[in-house]
Amino acid sequence: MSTFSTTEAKLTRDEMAQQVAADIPAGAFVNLGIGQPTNVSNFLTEEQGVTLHTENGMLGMGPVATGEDIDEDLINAGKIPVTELAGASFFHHADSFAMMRGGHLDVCVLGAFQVSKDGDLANWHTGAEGAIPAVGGAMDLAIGAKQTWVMMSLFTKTGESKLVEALSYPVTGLGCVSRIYTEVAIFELAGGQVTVRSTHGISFEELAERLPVGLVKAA
Amino acid sequence: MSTFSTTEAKLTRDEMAQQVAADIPAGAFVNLGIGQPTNVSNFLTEEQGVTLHTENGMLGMGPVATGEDIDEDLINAGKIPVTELAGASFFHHADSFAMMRGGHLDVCVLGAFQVSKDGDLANWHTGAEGAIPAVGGAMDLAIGAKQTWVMMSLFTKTGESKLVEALSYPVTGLGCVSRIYTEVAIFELAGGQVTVRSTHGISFEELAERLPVGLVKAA
Amino acid sequence: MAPRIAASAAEAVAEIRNGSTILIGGFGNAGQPMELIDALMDCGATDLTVVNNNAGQADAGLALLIKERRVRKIICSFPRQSDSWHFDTAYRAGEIELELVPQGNLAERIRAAGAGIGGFFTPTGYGTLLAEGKETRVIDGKGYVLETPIHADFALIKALHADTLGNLVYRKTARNFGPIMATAAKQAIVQVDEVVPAGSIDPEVVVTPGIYVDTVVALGGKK
Amino acid sequence: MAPRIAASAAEAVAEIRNGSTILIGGFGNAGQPMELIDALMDCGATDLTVVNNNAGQADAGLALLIKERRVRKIICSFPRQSDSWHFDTAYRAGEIELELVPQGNLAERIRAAGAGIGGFFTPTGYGTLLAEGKETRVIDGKGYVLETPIHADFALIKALHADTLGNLVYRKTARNFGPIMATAAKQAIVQVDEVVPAGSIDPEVVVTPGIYVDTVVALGGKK
Repeated sequence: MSTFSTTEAKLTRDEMAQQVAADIPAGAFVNLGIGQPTNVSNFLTEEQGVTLHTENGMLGMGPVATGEDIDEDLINAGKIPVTELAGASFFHHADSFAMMRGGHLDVCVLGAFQVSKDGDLANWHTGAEGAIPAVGGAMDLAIGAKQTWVMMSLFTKTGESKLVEALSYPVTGLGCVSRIYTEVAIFELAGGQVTVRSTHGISFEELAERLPVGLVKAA
Repeated sequence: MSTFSTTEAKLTRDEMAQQVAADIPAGAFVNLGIGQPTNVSNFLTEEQGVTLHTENGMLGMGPVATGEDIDEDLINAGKIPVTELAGASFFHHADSFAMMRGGHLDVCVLGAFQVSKDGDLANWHTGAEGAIPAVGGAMDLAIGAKQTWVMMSLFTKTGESKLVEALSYPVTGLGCVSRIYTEVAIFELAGGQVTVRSTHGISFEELAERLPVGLVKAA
Repeated sequence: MAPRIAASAAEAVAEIRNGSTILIGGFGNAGQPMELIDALMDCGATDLTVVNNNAGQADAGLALLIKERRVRKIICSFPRQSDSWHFDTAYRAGEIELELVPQGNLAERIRAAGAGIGGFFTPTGYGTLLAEGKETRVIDGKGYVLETPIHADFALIKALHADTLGNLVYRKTARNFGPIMATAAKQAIVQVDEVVPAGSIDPEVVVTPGIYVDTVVALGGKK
Repeated sequence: MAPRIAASAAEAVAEIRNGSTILIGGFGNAGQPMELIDALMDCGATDLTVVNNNAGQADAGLALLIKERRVRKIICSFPRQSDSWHFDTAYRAGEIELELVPQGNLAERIRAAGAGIGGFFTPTGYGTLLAEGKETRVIDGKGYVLETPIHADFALIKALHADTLGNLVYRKTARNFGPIMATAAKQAIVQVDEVVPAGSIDPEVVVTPGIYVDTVVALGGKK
């Protein structure tokens, strides 16, 4: 897992999702956040035996529903109609968030605006003047799982690193992120140290130059 | 309810239970404590439509089970086999005590060692040197229901009043008792005032003389 | 007390008064008591505090209540959506108060109200803007925020079936906030597809015991 | 992870070590995981902290563990019963520590552990001996005691059926502490009458989702 590797091309969105899926331990209970993380489910194999949780009250969520399978009472946290797998269970909101908050999920995968080297996460609010705030389950998801992984592009449109020394966006959760998947590199965070597991379309040295945080190359 | 009445004879245990049963409002959700209060269920009428709660996890408890109806998985808080009525429901202990603590039961009927004029209840522990303490659901029952009623004999074996100015036994709950049924009188407690609703085999004046708390005669 | 069986959604909500605090179930369309919300609209009650996961969408239900300025305050987790224009307008005009609560804390605060809990320490939101002004505490090295119960006058929820004693079962993810909201309101008003006889719901599968249910209205199923 | 299906009660409890904290389900005989407790007796683990509603009865199960001084501390609501002689003897000899907790606070503390709550204010016990030394607070005129979660290494519980994914259903009042204890332990070990295929328990009626269950052993039903 922590052997350094590199590829010449950047990861596509599907390749990122595929990489996340491959890293999820067999048999894990997982919550995939809205947006990019949802795509991870398309790359989970049946042999992995991963169980998906959706915080609106279900374990054992199946693929997105189509055609006659669409049922307005069976939706995911993104309000998209989904299906149920054999062995699924339904529960109410307090039980569902107790499951998250109590640390029972193995992995939660989220998008982000910024992540700090200490694993602080910002993904709920830009803090922009006049913006209407909305949080949903973001703060619960951030701190609930045994491991929180982030999928994001590493740089903003103006080229600034989203992996930062300290957040400039409002905090979602402190010290919660342990891994970041980006199109150019995958990072492991632990104890304030940022380890680069792989680079894609960029060398470790170039990456180190562009980022405002100190980097360690995986052995 | 608060018109004063009197009878020449003391109330028997069954008459006390019958009186409590008659006072339970139609349609009420009720928890009957272990011991004397359990006997109240024998005097509830079908027309009253009272639903019994048992704190080990059931609403809609029926009569004690006999013969082939005995099922070791279907017991009341006194660990006695009981039956279930149509429309019953089962739930776990946290949900059951949430139901009590949240104030959803209308009436709880309990035994007592002592009750103070302010409605403080002592019924869980004698406080005797070397006694092994045990509380069970006593403290939850005392403070949980909308109304807590006590059934007890008014005097100890040595003739001391169990209705007191201030408890000498360890507290179960503060200010929780609103009514006391005894073999010689029925009392309503409110705002530190003790109103005698009825006397049985004793006159109001005799009673007032024997009790250490000020009494008001119901109008 | 066995619940009142109302003949219509209008009759079910008739006791709701100006100034009430109302929990409204649903997450997306799943579990939204649309007919009860429409009846609330029609009944005219105003100056409401509403608790819902969202702040209304498009031109229906809660969004219309907000459009008509019948909601003084909303407690929710996710008000800003692509079609939350009525809320957005009211909010920017300063004509609605917003209490933003992380979704899991919202659920737990509602449960706490029903369960007689005076407050609880939750890790969710610690160190964030949403904990500002709130009591915090570090317990065993982990930060927590003290959150308080959300009590309400009424809950409007949707279930699949009620029996005549008010026992409820739900359907799939439409369960969401219903079971906890029923416990936290002085009066829980429930719309169901069908009212069935007492005894026809297995006691093992009752999700909301009838003790929590005050009014039921059967509106027929869509399926 | 789908739970381990153990071949015997002995195998199910084999990982329990000296010094463990163990939640044991049951209220009276209903829901008591007798075979698992017997296996715990046989496995030899000692210096245990046990959480149960009672402190053992007569000459079986938990009472024998106490008799053999394998329990260092018990957290319970009602230790003193007519047939709790082994506990009584150990307690009077100062050979077992007792933490007495009102039954509803016991249940809520176990739930809190499973739900990631750091502590909660409960009205139960306020003003009593059992609140001595605990933080108290008056909220809206009512007194509350701060209670803390009870986390455990293991839970031993009894359910009716498990499916192969660990989803559980219970039977009548044998449900009692099982569902909350399963959430509060690092490892929940469950004895059931029967293990059924995944998909054979309706998702609407699952009481304990499989995520909380680590080990299952099928012991056959008595009925």
